[in-house]
Amino acid sequence: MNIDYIILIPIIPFVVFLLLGVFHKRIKPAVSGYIGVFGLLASTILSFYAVYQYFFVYGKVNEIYQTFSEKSVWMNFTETLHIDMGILIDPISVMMLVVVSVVSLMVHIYSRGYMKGDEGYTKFFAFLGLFTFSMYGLVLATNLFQIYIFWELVGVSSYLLIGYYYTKTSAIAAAKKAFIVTRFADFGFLIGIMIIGYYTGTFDFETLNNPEGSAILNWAATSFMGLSVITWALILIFIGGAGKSAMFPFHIWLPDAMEGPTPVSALIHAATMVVAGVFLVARLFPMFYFVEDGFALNIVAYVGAFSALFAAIIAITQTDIKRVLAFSTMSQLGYMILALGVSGYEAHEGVGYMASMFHLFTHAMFKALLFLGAGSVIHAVHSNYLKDMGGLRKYMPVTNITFLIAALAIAGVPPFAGFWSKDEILVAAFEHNKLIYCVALFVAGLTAFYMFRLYFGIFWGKDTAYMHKPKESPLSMTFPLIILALLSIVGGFIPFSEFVTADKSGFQAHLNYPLAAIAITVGIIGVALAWVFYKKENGLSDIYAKAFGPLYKWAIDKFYFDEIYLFITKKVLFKRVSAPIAKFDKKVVDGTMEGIGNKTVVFSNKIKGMQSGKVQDYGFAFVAGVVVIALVFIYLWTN
Amino acid sequence: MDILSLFIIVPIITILVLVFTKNLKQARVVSMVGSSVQLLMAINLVFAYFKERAVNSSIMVFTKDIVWFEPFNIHYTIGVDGVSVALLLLTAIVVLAGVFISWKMCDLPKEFFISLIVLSIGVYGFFISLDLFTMFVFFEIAVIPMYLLIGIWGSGPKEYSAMKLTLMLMGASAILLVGILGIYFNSDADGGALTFNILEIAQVNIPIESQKLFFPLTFIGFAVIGALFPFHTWSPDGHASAPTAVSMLHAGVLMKLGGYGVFRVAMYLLPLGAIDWSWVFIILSVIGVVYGAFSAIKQTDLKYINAYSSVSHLGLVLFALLMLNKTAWNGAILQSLSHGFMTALFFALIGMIYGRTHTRDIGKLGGLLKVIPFISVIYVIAGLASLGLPGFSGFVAEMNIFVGAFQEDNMFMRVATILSVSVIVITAVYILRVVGIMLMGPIKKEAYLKLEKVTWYERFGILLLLIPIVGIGVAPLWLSDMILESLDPFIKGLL
Amino acid sequence: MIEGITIYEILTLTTIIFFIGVYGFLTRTNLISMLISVELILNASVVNFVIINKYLYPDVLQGVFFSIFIIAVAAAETALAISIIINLYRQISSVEVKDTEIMKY
Amino acid sequence: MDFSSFLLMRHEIILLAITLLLLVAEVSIANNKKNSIVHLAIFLFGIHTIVGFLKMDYGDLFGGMFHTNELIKFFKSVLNIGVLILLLQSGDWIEEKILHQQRGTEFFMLLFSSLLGMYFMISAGDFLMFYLGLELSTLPVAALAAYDITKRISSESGIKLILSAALASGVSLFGISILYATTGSIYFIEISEIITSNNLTILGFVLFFAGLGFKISLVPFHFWTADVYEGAPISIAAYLSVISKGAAVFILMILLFTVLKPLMAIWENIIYVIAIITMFIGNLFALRQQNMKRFLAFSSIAQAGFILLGMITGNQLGIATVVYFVLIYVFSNLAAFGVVQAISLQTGKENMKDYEGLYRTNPNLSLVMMLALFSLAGIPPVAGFFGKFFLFTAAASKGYYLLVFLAVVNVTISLYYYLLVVRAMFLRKNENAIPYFKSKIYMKLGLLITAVGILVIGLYSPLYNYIHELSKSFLN
Repeated sequence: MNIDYIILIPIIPFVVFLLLGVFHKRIKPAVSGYIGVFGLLASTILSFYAVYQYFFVYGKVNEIYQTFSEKSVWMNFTETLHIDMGILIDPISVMMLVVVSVVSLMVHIYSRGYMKGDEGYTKFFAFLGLFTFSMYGLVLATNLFQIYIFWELVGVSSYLLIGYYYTKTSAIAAAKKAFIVTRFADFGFLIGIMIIGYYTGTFDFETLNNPEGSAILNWAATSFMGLSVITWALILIFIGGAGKSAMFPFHIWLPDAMEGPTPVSALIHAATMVVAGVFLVARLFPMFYFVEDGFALNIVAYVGAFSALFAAIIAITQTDIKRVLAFSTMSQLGYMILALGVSGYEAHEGVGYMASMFHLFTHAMFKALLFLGAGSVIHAVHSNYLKDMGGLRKYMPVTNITFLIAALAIAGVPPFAGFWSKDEILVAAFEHNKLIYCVALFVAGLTAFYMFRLYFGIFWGKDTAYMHKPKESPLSMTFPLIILALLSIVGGFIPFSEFVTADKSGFQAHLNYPLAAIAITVGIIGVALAWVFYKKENGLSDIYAKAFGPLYKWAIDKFYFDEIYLFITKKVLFKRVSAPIAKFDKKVVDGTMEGIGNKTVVFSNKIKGMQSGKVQDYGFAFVAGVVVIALVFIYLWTN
Repeated sequence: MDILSLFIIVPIITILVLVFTKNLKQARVVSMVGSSVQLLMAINLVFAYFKERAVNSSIMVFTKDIVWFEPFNIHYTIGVDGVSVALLLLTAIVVLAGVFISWKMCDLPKEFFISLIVLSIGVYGFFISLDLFTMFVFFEIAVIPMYLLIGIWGSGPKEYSAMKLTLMLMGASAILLVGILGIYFNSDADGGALTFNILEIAQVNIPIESQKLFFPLTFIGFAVIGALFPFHTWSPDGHASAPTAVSMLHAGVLMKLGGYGVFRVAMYLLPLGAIDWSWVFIILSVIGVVYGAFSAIKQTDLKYINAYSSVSHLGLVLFALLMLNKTAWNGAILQSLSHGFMTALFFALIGMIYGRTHTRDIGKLGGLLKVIPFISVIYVIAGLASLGLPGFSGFVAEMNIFVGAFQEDNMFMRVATILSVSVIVITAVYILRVVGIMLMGPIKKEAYLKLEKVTWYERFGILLLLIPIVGIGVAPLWLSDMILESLDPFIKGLL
Repeated sequence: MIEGITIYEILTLTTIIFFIGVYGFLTRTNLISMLISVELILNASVVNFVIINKYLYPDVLQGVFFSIFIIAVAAAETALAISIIINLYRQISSVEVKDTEIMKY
Repeated sequence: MDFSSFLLMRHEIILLAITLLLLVAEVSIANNKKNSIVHLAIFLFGIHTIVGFLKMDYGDLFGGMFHTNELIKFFKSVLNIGVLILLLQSGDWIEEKILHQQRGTEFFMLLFSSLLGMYFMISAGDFLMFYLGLELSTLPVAALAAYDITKRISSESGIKLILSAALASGVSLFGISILYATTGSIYFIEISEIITSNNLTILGFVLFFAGLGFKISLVPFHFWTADVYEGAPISIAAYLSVISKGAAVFILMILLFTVLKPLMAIWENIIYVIAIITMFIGNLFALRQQNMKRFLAFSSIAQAGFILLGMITGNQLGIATVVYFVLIYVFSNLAAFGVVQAISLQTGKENMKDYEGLYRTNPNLSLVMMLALFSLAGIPPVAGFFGKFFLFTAAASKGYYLLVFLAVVNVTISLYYYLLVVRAMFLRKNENAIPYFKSKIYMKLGLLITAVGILVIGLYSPLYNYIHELSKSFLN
């Protein structure tokens, strides 16, 4: 299969970035918007062409989806270790191409309306271009180091975009936080990469992932503290993934990241960048699965499950709609992660893997839709807070409908996309681990509940008095909503298991009716509860809030994780570590050097009395010197 | 005149011309022309090197050997390999940028440029000489002008800083002298004649005990100028007081002499001593890496921040050099280069900001991104480069260092490596702190609203430094391979 | 050759003279008397030369000649010293050594 | 022996002739045009210097009392150059300050006779000649130290010098007498054959060594130095610090390396110790000096300490490096003193404070001063660096690494106070700095020669190679 043209997919947005970035003074905003959109349109078309080529024309050879790659050396470490740059085409990367292209394109279009009149308009599109480029590079990466490189690049573009309103202190803080927390996770990632590189002698995915390959077969060669070093490496790498995907305990950056413009939240912090962690685990799935009988994989599963639950609980209590969505994102990511965690490898065993990717796909659509919808709401009412909203369905019908669709999708109500993927995940969890299944089920219910709390809170409920009447957003914003809404409806009917599976040989996935039924009922219950609580203005919510008391309070304050982090950084690292070090440097280290100099001068002042100016003292010194030397060398130093 | 000696001749001619210049205009033009010629020569040298290397596989190419002090067998021996070529290029670029940055040097311009170019002579000579004596001579020539440059044109407690810097560096070079003499008098261990020639000494098996004795002297002698903890304290004060161009040259080029010297002399000529002592200095350098980064977090003066980050970055260089494997050494050289460009760029930008706002206290600055966008954006880029973002030279260098260091398979090295890897986080912290406080956020003073926009010569100087950073970062292969293949003969001495 | 007196006694004597001279040089407060003490030192060595020549190496007269030269030089030295002292006296009307201490440290 | 063999004493004879000629001129020239004496003296001495270089044959005179060879001739030429520069630098001073006292000629005559004494001293073949040379070189300098009869400090320095010198020569005479007692000869050749290391010899050697240590001003025989330098006229201070020290170093080295070679086991330890304390004491005292002359005095003490590093080797390398260093030291120190001379001649200021901001008013003087100081501090590319480096190499060749280490520590300390002067001249701004002035031609010439010398001697290696060859031929 000729995959050269795929190179263009990432290149185009990069060119756009350079174009807009370098000439951002000279280009008129309107023009730059078009440049961005059409650049991405091109990439999107190419991606779809790639999908067609891969899945339906060349991809499948005797029932197995092949892996195509083209790479060239970028830098040599040793004779064996080197960083390659190239593109790797296999089911998940193609799938990701689609996700990134579609969402990014939508967001581009949307932003033309949303960012209108902003002075940094061109800059914004430049950054979007940079991000899209990096994301493409990430999903197409052929080896660990390439993925790490683009990993960092998406990180920095997210930093730039969160800090887009750079005069707002909160935005700066949020950007910094996001970057540093993920950077801290990447610290683990990098060490993991180095361990892999040292013990397997390669960074290349194809070599690493080959089940018969040396990397997987001799995982037990070296062990450290009772675990195979490879396992350690995988855990460390997963830490990196957890950082990007805002898994517990690295989740704290994601809510704050909502300081960025809403389209950014939709693109980066809902649909694409945050799933990088999931993608990373999926990318290394064979290693995770085979090495030490999936020890690392279990950790992945539990982290995912816990994060899903944790985030869902917090999401219930938040009042900033973007934060609610942020936590729901985190929760859904947890879902995907746990799905990977409970997955097997061969054929139907690998349903979890398939489901995870499937959910990634659908979630990208409806979560982007949710964010864009929220964006359009915020655009209308100029506030992020539920208390300023209500009854908007009259004013902005399109947003209302699309938002509802998205909500239903995420709540797992058939036939919307979310239902299918979520159902597969539950199946996988059920077959693998009952505990996780229960958690997942509970989370599904919670999801439905908070999502509809949000929906009712925004579009129904009491009619808030708006100073100026909110109106429906322009077409440039509603159009993407509609497109995404359609995708959220039909997305579920894609026979995903045919295309994306762990062992790359498709299988027939059947709906597991009892489980599906349970899932649906749970979903419905959630929706219903939300209906009871929030459709009409009534005190119920407050009563129950009181009933939960402290738990509720903690949930609102996100279980005080920000505070813990703040304590560790500000109080411990800054006050107790770096401040003392700075002082130590001035006082002790520098002080010693100073001291040597000063002592010399002081000493020279002490001995100045020797030069008394009395010629007789000189004479005495002279004679004494002679005598002493004579005595010493005659009696003591005789050799 | 051979291609290398020109690197000494041309500056001397420049100086001779400078002596007859009348005012700032002539002086800066002359020195600009002179250093541009240098840059062209350096670029030409790179290509010439590749051409020569294709046909000539000896360790050093373009070698030239003139007897100087026959009784001591002191020669003027010059020659280059990939490493020195790269560093020469770095020097040429930074010097030219420095000239551009000090375009408006009003006080005693002639003298300023002369001292600047004398300094560069020292550096060029150091990088091309293969004779310990010549090397040492150039080393001191490079160091001593700093005293005048900081003392006359500096700011703040300049006399104090200048004196401190000069004394510590000269003290170090004095220790180094003992080490060199030690090497010299052991260079006949195999019955040959005494010699200062590095390549010849490398063939000699110097007895282990004298290696053990002289390695620390040589290493410390060089490493002090490479800001080895705890001998780094000259650097923050020195940088803070020095005028912009001098900080650039000093941090960008002069501090590289340390790493280069360690690599070319200490490690190459005294391998057994190196192996014997490495653990001590590894500990010191790792401390330097982490410690420098941490103390950078708490600084409020831009130049201090940068100085401490230099301590941290160059700590990595020494750390890598002690790792005794090719990858790490490659990383060390690359780190020297990239830090050279980055920190020079930083100081240039700091100088511009200071020249406009008259303060270097980040607490007083804010929102510059709005008023002087070009400078601020470049500052952000430099910052990202310095925290090792892919696509910039810093990443390439650090990855080489880390991966190389990770090849050393024992617990001590592993721990040291992981500690030094942790710097990628700490660096991010202090860089983003500065960016957040100084460039972003609301504008602190009314006065900042009407700051002078960036001028053409500033723009030029900046781009001069930015291009290589990005160039190395995006396409490292040619450079890293050029260095790698030059490292083979050196690594062989250790194994 | 003096009957009954060995070289040791004489050398002891000269050594004593030498150290008397040194003592005088270090303790006298008057420049002139310091000068005299110096003369003692010189004379000690003069006697030394002569005696050594006479007792140990009587065949060649190196020592004797040497001593003659020493005497001459000593005279010149004294003359010069005296003149300087006089010059000093002109200015500070004192030949006390304690008045020659304005340059110190 | 025929008269032609007297040509072995060419230097001495010519110099004596010049001295007498000046005496004649003194009486014959009328008072109002005495300044021609200055020109005459400088001119004649210039001739003498040039002639000194001409080729001559070598050998012994007076049964070995007087001995000369190429190295000695070379060293005499070094002294000549030094004195010539000194004359150039002090010519203006004589013309302006001294002539009207009708005492111009004495200066030259005393100076020349002292130099004559040094000639005899360094080419002495026995202790008698050596002693005569020593005294002849010392006494006139004492007179010159007290030369400025109007100044009290001048007389004070004179008396201090003469008394200390007398004591020193007395002590060393006593030492010589002991050596004579043990060896039975005063001829170097014979002594070197007979002498053996026993307590009496050691005692004699130490006493004798003290006498020369006094002239080289080694600790603890150095105390006179600073006071005398400060009080004496600058030219004389320069003369003491350069010429007489140089000559003493040379003869001491000759004696140690040839005559007293059998005692090497002893004297290398003595020198080891004394070198260390000399360097440290010299530097530590120089640190806080404000008066430039005292400052240079202590710096020259420290330099003497460095010289000992070359002397400790006791081999040909030592000779070569020491002679080379002395040559460089002559130029460097004379340059420094020259600048001090020029300034104090114009303004009468001699303190470091007065030098502040000098560069902005008198750039050339400051540059020469900086060169000189860098050369003294041993900073490349000026000559001093090479001198020091080779001295250290010599010491290291004998494995005295610890000594070298202490020496380099001292180099760093010395750098500090040399930089203090540079700081005053270059870094400091001072509105009432010494105003710009033009020196007379002699002074300019004198400074120019030194500056060129400082720049060239180091880089121009054939010079060192030549000295190296001489030292080789000297030892065998």
